[in-house]
Amino acid sequence: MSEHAEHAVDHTQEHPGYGLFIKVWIALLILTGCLVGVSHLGQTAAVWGLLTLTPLKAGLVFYYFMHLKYEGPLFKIVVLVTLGTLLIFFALLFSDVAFR
Amino acid sequence: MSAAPETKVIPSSLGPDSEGSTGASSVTQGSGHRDDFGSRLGMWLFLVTEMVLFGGLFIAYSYMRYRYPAEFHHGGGELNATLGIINTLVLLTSSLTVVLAIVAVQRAEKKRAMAFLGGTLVLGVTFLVIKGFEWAAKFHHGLYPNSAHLATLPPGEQVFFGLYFTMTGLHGVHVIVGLAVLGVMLWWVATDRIRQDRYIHLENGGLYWHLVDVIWIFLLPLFYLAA
Amino acid sequence: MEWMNQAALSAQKSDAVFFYVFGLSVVFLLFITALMIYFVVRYSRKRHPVAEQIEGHVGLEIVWTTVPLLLFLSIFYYGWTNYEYMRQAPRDAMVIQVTARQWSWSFEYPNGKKTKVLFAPIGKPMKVEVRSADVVHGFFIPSFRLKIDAVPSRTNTTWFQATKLGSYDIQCTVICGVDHSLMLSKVIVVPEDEFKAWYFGGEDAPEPGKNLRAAEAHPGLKDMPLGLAVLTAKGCLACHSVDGKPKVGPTLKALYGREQQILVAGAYKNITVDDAYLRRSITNPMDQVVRGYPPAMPPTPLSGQELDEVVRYIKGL
Amino acid sequence: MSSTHASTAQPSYLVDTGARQGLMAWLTSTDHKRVGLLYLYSMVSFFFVGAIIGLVMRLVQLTTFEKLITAQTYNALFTLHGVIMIFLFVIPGLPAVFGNFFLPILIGAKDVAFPRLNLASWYFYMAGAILAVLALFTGGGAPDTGWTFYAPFSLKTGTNVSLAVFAAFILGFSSMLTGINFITTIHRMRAPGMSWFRMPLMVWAIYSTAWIQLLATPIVAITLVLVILERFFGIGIFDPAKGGDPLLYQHLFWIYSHPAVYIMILPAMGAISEIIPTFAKRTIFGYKAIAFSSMSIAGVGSLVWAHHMFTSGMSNLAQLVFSLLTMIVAVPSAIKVFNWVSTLYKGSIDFQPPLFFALSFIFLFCIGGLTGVMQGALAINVHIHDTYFIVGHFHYVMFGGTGFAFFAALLYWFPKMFGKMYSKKAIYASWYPMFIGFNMLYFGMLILGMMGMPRRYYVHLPQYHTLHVVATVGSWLLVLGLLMFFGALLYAIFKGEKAEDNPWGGVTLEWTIPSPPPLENFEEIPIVTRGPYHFEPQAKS
Ligand code: HEA
Ligand code: HEA
Ligand code: HEC
Ligand code: CUA
Ligand SMILES: [Cu+2]
Repeated sequence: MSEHAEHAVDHTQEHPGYGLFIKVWIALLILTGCLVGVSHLGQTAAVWGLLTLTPLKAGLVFYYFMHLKYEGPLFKIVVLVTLGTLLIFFALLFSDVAFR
Repeated sequence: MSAAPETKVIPSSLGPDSEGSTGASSVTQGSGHRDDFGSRLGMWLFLVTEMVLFGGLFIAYSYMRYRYPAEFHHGGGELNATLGIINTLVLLTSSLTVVLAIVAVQRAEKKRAMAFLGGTLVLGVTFLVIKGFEWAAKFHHGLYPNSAHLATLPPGEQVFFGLYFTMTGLHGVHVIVGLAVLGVMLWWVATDRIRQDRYIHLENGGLYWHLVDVIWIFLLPLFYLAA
Repeated sequence: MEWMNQAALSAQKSDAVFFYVFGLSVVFLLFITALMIYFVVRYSRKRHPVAEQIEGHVGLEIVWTTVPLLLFLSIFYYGWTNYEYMRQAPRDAMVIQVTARQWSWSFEYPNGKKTKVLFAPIGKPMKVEVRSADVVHGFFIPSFRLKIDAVPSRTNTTWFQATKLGSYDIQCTVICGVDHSLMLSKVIVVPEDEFKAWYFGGEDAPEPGKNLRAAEAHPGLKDMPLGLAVLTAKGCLACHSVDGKPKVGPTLKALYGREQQILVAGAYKNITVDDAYLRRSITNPMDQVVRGYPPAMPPTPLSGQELDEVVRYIKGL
Repeated sequence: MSSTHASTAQPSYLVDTGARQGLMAWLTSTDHKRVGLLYLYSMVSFFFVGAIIGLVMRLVQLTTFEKLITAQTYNALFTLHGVIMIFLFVIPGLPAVFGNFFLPILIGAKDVAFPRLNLASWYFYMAGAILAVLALFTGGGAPDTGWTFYAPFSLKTGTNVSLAVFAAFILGFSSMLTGINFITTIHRMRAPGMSWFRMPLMVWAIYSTAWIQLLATPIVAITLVLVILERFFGIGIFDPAKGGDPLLYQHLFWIYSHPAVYIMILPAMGAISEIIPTFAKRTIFGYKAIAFSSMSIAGVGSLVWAHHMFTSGMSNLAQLVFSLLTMIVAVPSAIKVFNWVSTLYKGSIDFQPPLFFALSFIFLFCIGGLTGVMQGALAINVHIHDTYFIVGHFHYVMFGGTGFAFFAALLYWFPKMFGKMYSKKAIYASWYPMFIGFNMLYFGMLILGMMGMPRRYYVHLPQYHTLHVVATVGSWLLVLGLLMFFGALLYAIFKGEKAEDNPWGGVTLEWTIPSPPPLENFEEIPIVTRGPYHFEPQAKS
């Protein structure tokens, strides 16, 4: 019956203001800068940068810009299930590619 | 003998409700209220399909990259990283303006909301223009699928450029769709179809635009930086 | 029955698993069906007017989750162990290169001998390396219970050890175009000495399994006109008919003297088929492609004498 | 009987009430029941087209049509047969018809969450269908690759693969939109008191199906887009000549197309879970087990795709992993079968046509499932892969499974949908030829496959001929049965007796409203206070 909690969540209550989003935007720009910087350090660094900073950036966009922070658990689960599925597809595919 | 589940009767104020345009009569049962949550849920589920759509391409990318690391490295070197980075900034900023437009609508600041949305449109078009120049340069150098020049490159590099054009191209298509959607939103804000107490469409349009942004966040390192 | 013919080790391994699963399946199917029928009869409305409301039973749920699970895992395990060895050929196996193309098979032995049917000595491990020259094909020997796809740009390997003399079908199992179902060949299992005699013999050592093949692979090869025998042996008939039927390539019937358009260096040209044209078509098929046909004919090396025979035969059709 | 609605004021949904009349009223209606019927009519029509092609293929195997149907035509026929049956019949299948019609009613709602999107999905479906048919006559002619469109053959063939693939893309779109709609509906529109574990099992089945549609369909969409790009622009991702990999195509294709088989079967299982309690007059055995098994089929079913590629030259590890996972996905199906059978135990069984077909479903699905398990065992798969054994397997699960469940569901809900009752005698009579013919046809194929008869063969070697004849004769019996079946239903639509509101004594919500239902389904939104299959203990016999 968690659904009725969903009904109750009133989305229009506390709205974050301009400032927060601008801060997030600045963080995104900085992270982009880091990513570019790291990619000059060589191939391995670039790949590590890709693997860590990019999801972080995407996470920020999801969490703040896409308001995931302010949604109930359902949407978070939806996103996690999707990413999890993709991750499993990826892993299983590599059980072939990487071991041929 | 067969008994129906015990049903009590509650008065229902529901009629077919043509409010809103994504959901039509999507109404939370018994509340008589339009169901913004439901609309957002629908949108998020749609975004799921978009994520998986691009996810498929990312999987293809990693598969091929695993097979051809050197060729991908070399192919990446041919791309113009500066343009890629500029485009990232452009798109990030456009994402910001969308979300600010929502804040503005929530505060009933119509003019500002329109300005932010207009800014997004401009930035989106800028992105496309830069992308256009980038592609044009590639074509100019004979780097396009099936080109004679490409055929002389090692197989892995042909795949790299195949993926590059497919993924940035498909992303570009999404940018164009997103611009169209946000254009409509701008129109609706102007005509007060989107206003302080009803902005679910703007939110959904924004969600779409952010997702397009997120995809680009991944494309940048995959093609321009870490390849 | 012919099809239960286990002509290789792999067949025994595969069938063992099959009978295991088959047995289980029959038991479960009969059990479930019998139970359904029994319940329907026993608890029919007439015999059992008042239903009992049973919500479930945790113990039973656990039983019928774990028992099938364990059985399925045993099937997996048996299937895996009996399969795994098929991928690892023994070291001393002879390696045969199999090339699939639309729509024929060719086999090449370590010493360079090439054949259109696969000769295999009995009791010896043979490793097959399967490649494709165009699209995906499937290399399938039912009597060996053996199958491996021929994928362009890849080399897939498997191996077999034949246990019975005889000649067995090779079929293509992946849809590869119009003549997918004609992409057939044979594997001919012969005694080892017979195989060796052919293998170590020179250019013109007689192919092994002669008596088998005359009967099975190409009935009456000996009685054919020489030209036709060459066409048969070289696999031309996979694409060309001698009776006017359209196949992948143009029919050879009434070909000589026919007027037709050919594509030479990108332009169409009208020609009349004559001796010289025939010879060029056969030796360098890509130089001139008949209008309306794909440029699909592989160049096949024919000795001078063979070529003469073929051309003479075609003229007479 | 609780037919409290005799004096309902609302007209049935079959009556045109709006400004538009006749056909236009149907083509523009966003009412979920009408959309469901639009799907029903279009799907059954495509089923017939596909089925007739199947029949022709059987005749080809008798070598009667050698002159008329060339090898090229035959290749086009099975491709078309596969595409029609898969994308136009079993994938939209039960959700599009019965899901649309009954999902809102089962959860006590007046419509789906996005009614216009729902109608739009049907238009996407029809657009895809029309494109698929156009692909036959335009470009280089009908595609000849099989419904799997394996690269690089699909890239090289001169036939009109591009359009056919595009059609499949559009159909995928339709399927995704339906999925979005259903998930939102189930989350948001349940009647008060209808908690998750009070939902009928059909709803659970549709819910899990919808998740597969969302998470798997986009993969095939992008794969098909890549095929089109490959054909037009030569991007080279699947083309070995350019460094691409045909196996990548196969992976991407099956990442979707294996889960798709569960898109086909899950709603069918849902319908069976509705039918059996109604006729056993007792609550379902193991409600939660069945609900969870639906979800776990959806979950694990997404992880087994490469069992279609055991002979393709994958890594050893992948073969091991996928064979193992394939075995695990069979477990929830087994759970369902055992729970269904147990639901009959100590029931008070009212033997009626829907139950008859439901039990036939269980039998045929078990054969299909058990042959599936055989294919999942590696040592067996290397023999039977791409033979008629596979063809037998999937006809058992898709036709014997989904098809028979579709028939059972149609029989079950027909009186509700049309307000008419069919002749039960005629339906019983049609069962015999259908069932016998079915098994001759497809069991014959299983044996053929064990003998080594490869699929997609225009001509076969002589040793396979006898069984091909048996199968073909079986197909005639099957046709006879199907004609009788649909004949009886068609007759009932026009001339049938009026049906009661609750002819079977069912207890889910659809049986509390009139037959056919009024436009708004419920006069008042019901409040649900108990589980879905609550039968009062019966007072007298
Ligand atoms: C409705 C569609 C549907 C369904 C439900 C299934 C269900 C299953 N399928 Fe099937 N399958 C197809 C449609 C379907 N399949 C299609 C269309 C193809 C071919 C595609 C093509 O190439 O064109 C195919 C091909 C296919 C292959 C590939 C064959 C090959 O090409 O080599 C495999 C291999 O593992 C497989 C396995 C399975 C398994 C294990 C199940 C399981 O889910 C079955 C589970 C059910 C049961 C097991 C029965 C009930 C259980 C019991 C009674 C318990 C007791 C039993 C024991 C303890 C043994 N299927
Ligand atoms: C749900 C899916 C489904 C269904 C129901 C069927 C039904 C049938 N299929 Fe199926 N088939 C597939 C899905 C399906 N098929 C798929 C996916 C493939 C793989 C394609 C590929 O390889 O790419 C395949 C392949 C396939 C092959 C293998 C081809 C080959 O590999 O060479 C064959 C061979 O005989 C065949 C035959 C049949 C037959 C005889 C029927 C019969 O059951 C049909 C009998 C029914 C009728 C004939 C209907 C009767 C009604 C009428 C005649 C109209 C009357 C009208 C009114 C009363 C209004 N099919
Ligand atoms: C893979 C199929 C294939 C095989 C095997 C094959 N051919 Fe062909 N052949 C073709 C095709 C396709 C054409 C038409 C296109 C062309 O001319 O290249 C053709 C054309 C010809 C022609 C010219 C016919 C005309 O109408 O002008 C001759 C002669 C010929 N082949 C002889 C042979 C002989 C002899 C062999 C065996 C040594 C052989 N072919 C093997 C496919 C094949
Ligand atoms: Cu080669 Cu089929
Ligand atoms: Cu599968």
